[in-house]
Amino acid sequence: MTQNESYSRPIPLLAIVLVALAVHGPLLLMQLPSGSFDANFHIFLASHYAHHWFNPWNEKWFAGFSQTAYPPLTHQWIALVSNVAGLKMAYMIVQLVAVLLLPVGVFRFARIWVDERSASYAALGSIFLGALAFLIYQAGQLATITSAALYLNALPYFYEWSTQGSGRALIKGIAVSWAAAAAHHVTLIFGTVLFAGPVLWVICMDALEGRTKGSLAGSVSRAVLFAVLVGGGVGVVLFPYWMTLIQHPIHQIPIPHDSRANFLLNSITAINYFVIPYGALILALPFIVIRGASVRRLRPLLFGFWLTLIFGLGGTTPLPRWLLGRAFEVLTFERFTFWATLMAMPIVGLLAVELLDRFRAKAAVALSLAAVGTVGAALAWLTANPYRPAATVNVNPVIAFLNRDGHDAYRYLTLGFGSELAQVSTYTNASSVDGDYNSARLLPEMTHYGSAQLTNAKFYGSAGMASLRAMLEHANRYGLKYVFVHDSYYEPLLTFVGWRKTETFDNGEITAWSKDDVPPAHRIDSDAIPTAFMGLLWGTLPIGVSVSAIFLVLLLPARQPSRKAIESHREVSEPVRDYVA
Amino acid sequence: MKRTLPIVILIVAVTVFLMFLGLSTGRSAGTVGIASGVALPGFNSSAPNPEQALNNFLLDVQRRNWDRAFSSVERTSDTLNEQAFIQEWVGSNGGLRSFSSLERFDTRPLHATSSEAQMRARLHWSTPVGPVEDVRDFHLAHRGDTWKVIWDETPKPNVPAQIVAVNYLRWDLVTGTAGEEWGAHNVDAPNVRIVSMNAVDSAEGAVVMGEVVNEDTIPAFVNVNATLVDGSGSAIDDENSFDKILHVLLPKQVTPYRIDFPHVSLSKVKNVRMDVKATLVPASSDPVIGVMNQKLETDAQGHSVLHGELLNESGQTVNIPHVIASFYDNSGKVVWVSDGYVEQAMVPQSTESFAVEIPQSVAGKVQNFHVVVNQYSLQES
Amino acid sequence: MSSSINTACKSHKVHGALVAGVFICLAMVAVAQEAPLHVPSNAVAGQAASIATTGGGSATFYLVGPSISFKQDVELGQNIDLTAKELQTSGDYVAVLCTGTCSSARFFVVPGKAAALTFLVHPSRAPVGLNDVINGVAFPFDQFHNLVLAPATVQFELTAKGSAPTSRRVQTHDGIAWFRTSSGKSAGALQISASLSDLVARRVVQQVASDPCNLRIKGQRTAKGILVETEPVRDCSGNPVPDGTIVTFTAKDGHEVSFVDAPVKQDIARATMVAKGPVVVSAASGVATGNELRLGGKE
Amino acid sequence: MKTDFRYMEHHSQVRVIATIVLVLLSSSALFAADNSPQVTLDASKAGPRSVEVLTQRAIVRDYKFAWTNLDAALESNSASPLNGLFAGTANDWLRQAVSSQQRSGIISRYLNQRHKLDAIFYAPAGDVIELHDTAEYDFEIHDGGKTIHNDHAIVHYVVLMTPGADRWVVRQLQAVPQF
Repeated sequence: MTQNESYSRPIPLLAIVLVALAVHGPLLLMQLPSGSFDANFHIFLASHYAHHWFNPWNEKWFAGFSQTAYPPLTHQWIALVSNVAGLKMAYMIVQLVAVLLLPVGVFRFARIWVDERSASYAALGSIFLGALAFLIYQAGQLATITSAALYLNALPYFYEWSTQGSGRALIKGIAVSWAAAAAHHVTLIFGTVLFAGPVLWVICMDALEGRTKGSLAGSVSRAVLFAVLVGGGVGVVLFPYWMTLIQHPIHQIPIPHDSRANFLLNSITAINYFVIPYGALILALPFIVIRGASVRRLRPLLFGFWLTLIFGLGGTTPLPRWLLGRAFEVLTFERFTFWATLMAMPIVGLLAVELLDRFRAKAAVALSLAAVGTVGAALAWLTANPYRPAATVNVNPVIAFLNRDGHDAYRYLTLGFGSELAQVSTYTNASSVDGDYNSARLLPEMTHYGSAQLTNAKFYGSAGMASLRAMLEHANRYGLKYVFVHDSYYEPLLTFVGWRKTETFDNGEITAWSKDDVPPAHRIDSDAIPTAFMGLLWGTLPIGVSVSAIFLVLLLPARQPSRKAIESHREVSEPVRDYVA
Repeated sequence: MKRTLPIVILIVAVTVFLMFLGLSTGRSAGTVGIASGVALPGFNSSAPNPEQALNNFLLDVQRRNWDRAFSSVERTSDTLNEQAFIQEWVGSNGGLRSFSSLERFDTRPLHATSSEAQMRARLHWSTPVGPVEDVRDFHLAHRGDTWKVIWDETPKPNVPAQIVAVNYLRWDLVTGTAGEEWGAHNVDAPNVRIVSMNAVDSAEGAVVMGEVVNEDTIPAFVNVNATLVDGSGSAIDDENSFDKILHVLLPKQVTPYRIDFPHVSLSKVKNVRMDVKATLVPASSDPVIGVMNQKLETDAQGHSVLHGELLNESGQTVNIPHVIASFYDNSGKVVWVSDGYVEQAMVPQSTESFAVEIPQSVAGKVQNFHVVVNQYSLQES
Repeated sequence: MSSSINTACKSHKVHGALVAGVFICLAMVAVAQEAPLHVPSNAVAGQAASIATTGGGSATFYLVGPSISFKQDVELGQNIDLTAKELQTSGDYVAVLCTGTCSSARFFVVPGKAAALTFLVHPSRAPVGLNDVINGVAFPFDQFHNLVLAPATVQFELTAKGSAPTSRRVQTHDGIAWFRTSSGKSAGALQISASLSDLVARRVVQQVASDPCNLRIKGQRTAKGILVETEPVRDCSGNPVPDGTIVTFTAKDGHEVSFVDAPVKQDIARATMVAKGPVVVSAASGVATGNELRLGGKE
Repeated sequence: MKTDFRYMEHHSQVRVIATIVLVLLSSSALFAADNSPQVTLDASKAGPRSVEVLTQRAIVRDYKFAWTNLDAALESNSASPLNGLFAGTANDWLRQAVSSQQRSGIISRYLNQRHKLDAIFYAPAGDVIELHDTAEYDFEIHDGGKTIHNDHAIVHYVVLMTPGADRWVVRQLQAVPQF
């Protein structure tokens, strides 16, 4: 096969998956994400399922909280795999599966808009997205990545069922959508507008152009049926989640997050939440807008991309605050940038094809450098970024202290531990009054103040320190006897309010403080404790739809694609061969 | 193709317009204390008037962009270098200021002419021991098309090297090795006693205050708890002295305590159950901090204030002094306890002034007062 | 011991058991008459014992005690041997023998000979010259931590430097012997011992100076201000107060007041006061207040 | 109307069934309420120190809680109900009792408990109190679901209690033939 032929043929999907494995496999086996913001949080929730599969009430945080406040699928998979590989490696394995699913999803999603060759380049490019590296290795947002990968794989079934009335596509589409929701709720809620909206728009366009089975009304009614079935299913699969949300709506006072800042007024925020996630895509923005505007079929995708991009800019424009209202102060916006880059890939695929057709090897080299440069910059930013998680601290002495001499009869608090709090909580039986998931907090000493974890109190200014003071002041109520400090900033407060330094670990890295007159911790009554029936639902439905989705996709292979995708703008002399994923 | 250009123009125009709107609407709060970047080129505002000049200066201080902040001031003497300038803002010797972050600020003009202006800034600091407010006046001068902050702070005199004899007492606690054997190591807890208790209603809720004395011959670490009980004998609320007490008491030392019960009125309270917990602790009799030249005054805003000076009579640096003052009526009953933190550290033999406020409702009854000084020293902790 | 089973049946009637229940009870009572197991009547903790059984065939034997429970297959008609280790804990044991139906009996294991003395003495630090301030409580235990309840005589001895030792003999009641006494006149260590035959337990009580008495201060102006110090601070019995005792110096200079909480070091407390004009200096420690000192203004 | 009647008939049946269920539930709840230990304390003969009212209330509360959890521990063959309620010798003995029951598969129950406490000795420093407990309960022993022993017993205990972090804990629980 000559050099010209190799550029003009679509890349096999299997090859793309292997490239993803080659790029991210080693980084995950090195457990690079274990230092990320949220990895320990996910491992902590998974460790609870590993020991109490059908009881989502977890006493280790906030003096007791219900894990039904967070969709469980990824954590349940980690819990299952941990029996073989241990919790941390299980996290890496589940993350790797999501990373391998993503290019498949991008390829199949891109096939709705562009030809197979462009779609394959889109899928290959998605492996090197800066936003993906940012979410995996810095943010540790396993659930967002998994849900996006599943959702991208569900939308082509939605398209195929709406346009061709394929029963197989309906069944598989519903199962995969339910699994996506069971992985992450925010992705599904916003995905319905930002992703499914453009697909529905293109379904109507195809129906008007007679490229669908039956009339426009038929296609729209099939689409509505799909939406109803997915919506109803999500209501059942995550029924305990919705009940928790209804019973305990989030009364938390707004907690500042830098993704809501104005990127124009803060250079580091702009780099962290725009330049790094987009990387070389910034150069492709003009092409995306112009080509998206010039090709009628791509306009819905362009509009979806633009709206998601604007949301990803957080507080740079007032549009998100207008549209979301109070939710603007609860959500974080780095995930919108990730979704925007995924939506741009089909058009970027077209760009790659045209560059390769025109400049051959030079284009291949340039595109490769751009891709590697983007993911390389995101990995390099891990060390340069002032927002990066502080250097990981050795928390084993703290875990050992809590697990001996009956210290776990009391509650504890960590200060200056950052995301290591979740690691301490995972490996000790003791309960803490703090926690790393703001939406599950019910203690008034936290919800009445605009600050996140107590362990990071100082980064939330007076509100953070006021929340910490309120908790220390009520230490006796919660049996809060031990405070572990990894930042001397907090020592003056502890000294003045009645704690005493009693032990030093790791030659001063961590100090243990205790208060003498604290009674043993007792269970804090809460009306948020889920019933046994809810626990049963939570332990069966999410993992059930995930397993059934896998079987359905394997057992019901897709028929030959009959639709005529858009050809790249320039005629190609070589005939287009279809490779079925 | 006909619609491409209009769509492209529409998208670009809407995006730019939204970004322009974003610049004019309020900024959402970000995290505090992390060295964050500056506005992108072309988006940092110039200083056409004194208010804007002072805001830009204080924004750089808030973001700890010291080079930009120092380069934007006009110094009155060359003796003031950037290191001294930074030290003025971040404090020295591990004082409270060195732990603090400027969270936000409000500025207002006092008086201005076309060439110079006097501005007053209320600085809101986030500190480990709670929010602290600082009022500071700035003098600005019109230089060409911009305004400059005049920096005329005289740097602190360098304390001459000195040898200070340090022979303080120290108690160390040796825990026995008899393990769990009952009665083997029954070293009793220190013998402390609540010598006075008074409960009053205040604007924020009920307050229980009084004094505790260490009647033993060894140091005691104390915490006072109080439980408000209603007519039916059930507990309404329980709180403790928290940071309104001197925790480590040497023999015969007396400390005031204050326990706040937010949103509780004494009208519902039948009795108060008090409980003082004392523990054996290692302790040191240093630093000895004298409280000099105290007097009751009324400050510029009309508040009653106890003003005085702390004198560090010992050989060790006191990083964060914490003043706790108890006020008595003519019958010797404690009518109020207030406290305050001193922002500057105290090197040996140095003085630092302090002021604590007395609520208006109580100021009239105050006949006498007593002050104790709690402290945090990096050396000890 | 078999009586306890009859009571059990009677109580069932009291609770209105069905007629069928009555028949079962009568059957059990009939079986009990034969009394297949004979429990020991005076088992001692840590000593082996045996239970005699009558009849023939195999059966299952259960023993449930305060800190033990086990079952084993036995042959009726043979003795069931209980080892010393199985009967270490003093208290109430239930032996059960089952051959289809079960019969049971209770027996007690009493504590052995006293082997240890737990001795609680309070307070650790007693001010001198106070009545009934020192007290002690002694508990005799056998080697297996059973409380020895049989009456015994405990001798308490108190020895302080510079005074003759005193002792008293106290009979234990319900396993407890206690005493109470006053503190001496001079500060120092008071050795207290409790002995029961060859067992001895020793404790120490520190007799410490009580509140400072007739505080005297003197002072003069220096370059730094006013240096004021106390004369050696003693209690009313002449004992020097412990180092670290706080003396609060107060200086009134017109409308301004200065305080210093100064610790006593080697019997003397000293402090530096700042005052420009004529000043009145006083001192206080605990409940004692000292003389007042008037010093003229700064030249 | 006929359908209405059938509807009415069906509706009343449902109401009857619901009432019966409620009665059963409430009676079982009542019955359950009986099972927690009844404890009375007479501190009039205590010495040399008299027992303050608050201390008497705390001792009754904590002794009742101790026996409730003692029964729970020996019924579930798990030592965790004992946490924080027993100390010293009593704690060791009960943990040995639970572990030996686990090995032998035996379960013992103390039901319908009534405890009549007499305070005998209260130390001058208030750090130990000796009580005589005349305990009356239905004592059952089960092996593999079969009740091998069930008697209504009256047992005398000598009890030592000492003040813990936030409650009085049982340090010695020793049965004696008589006081």
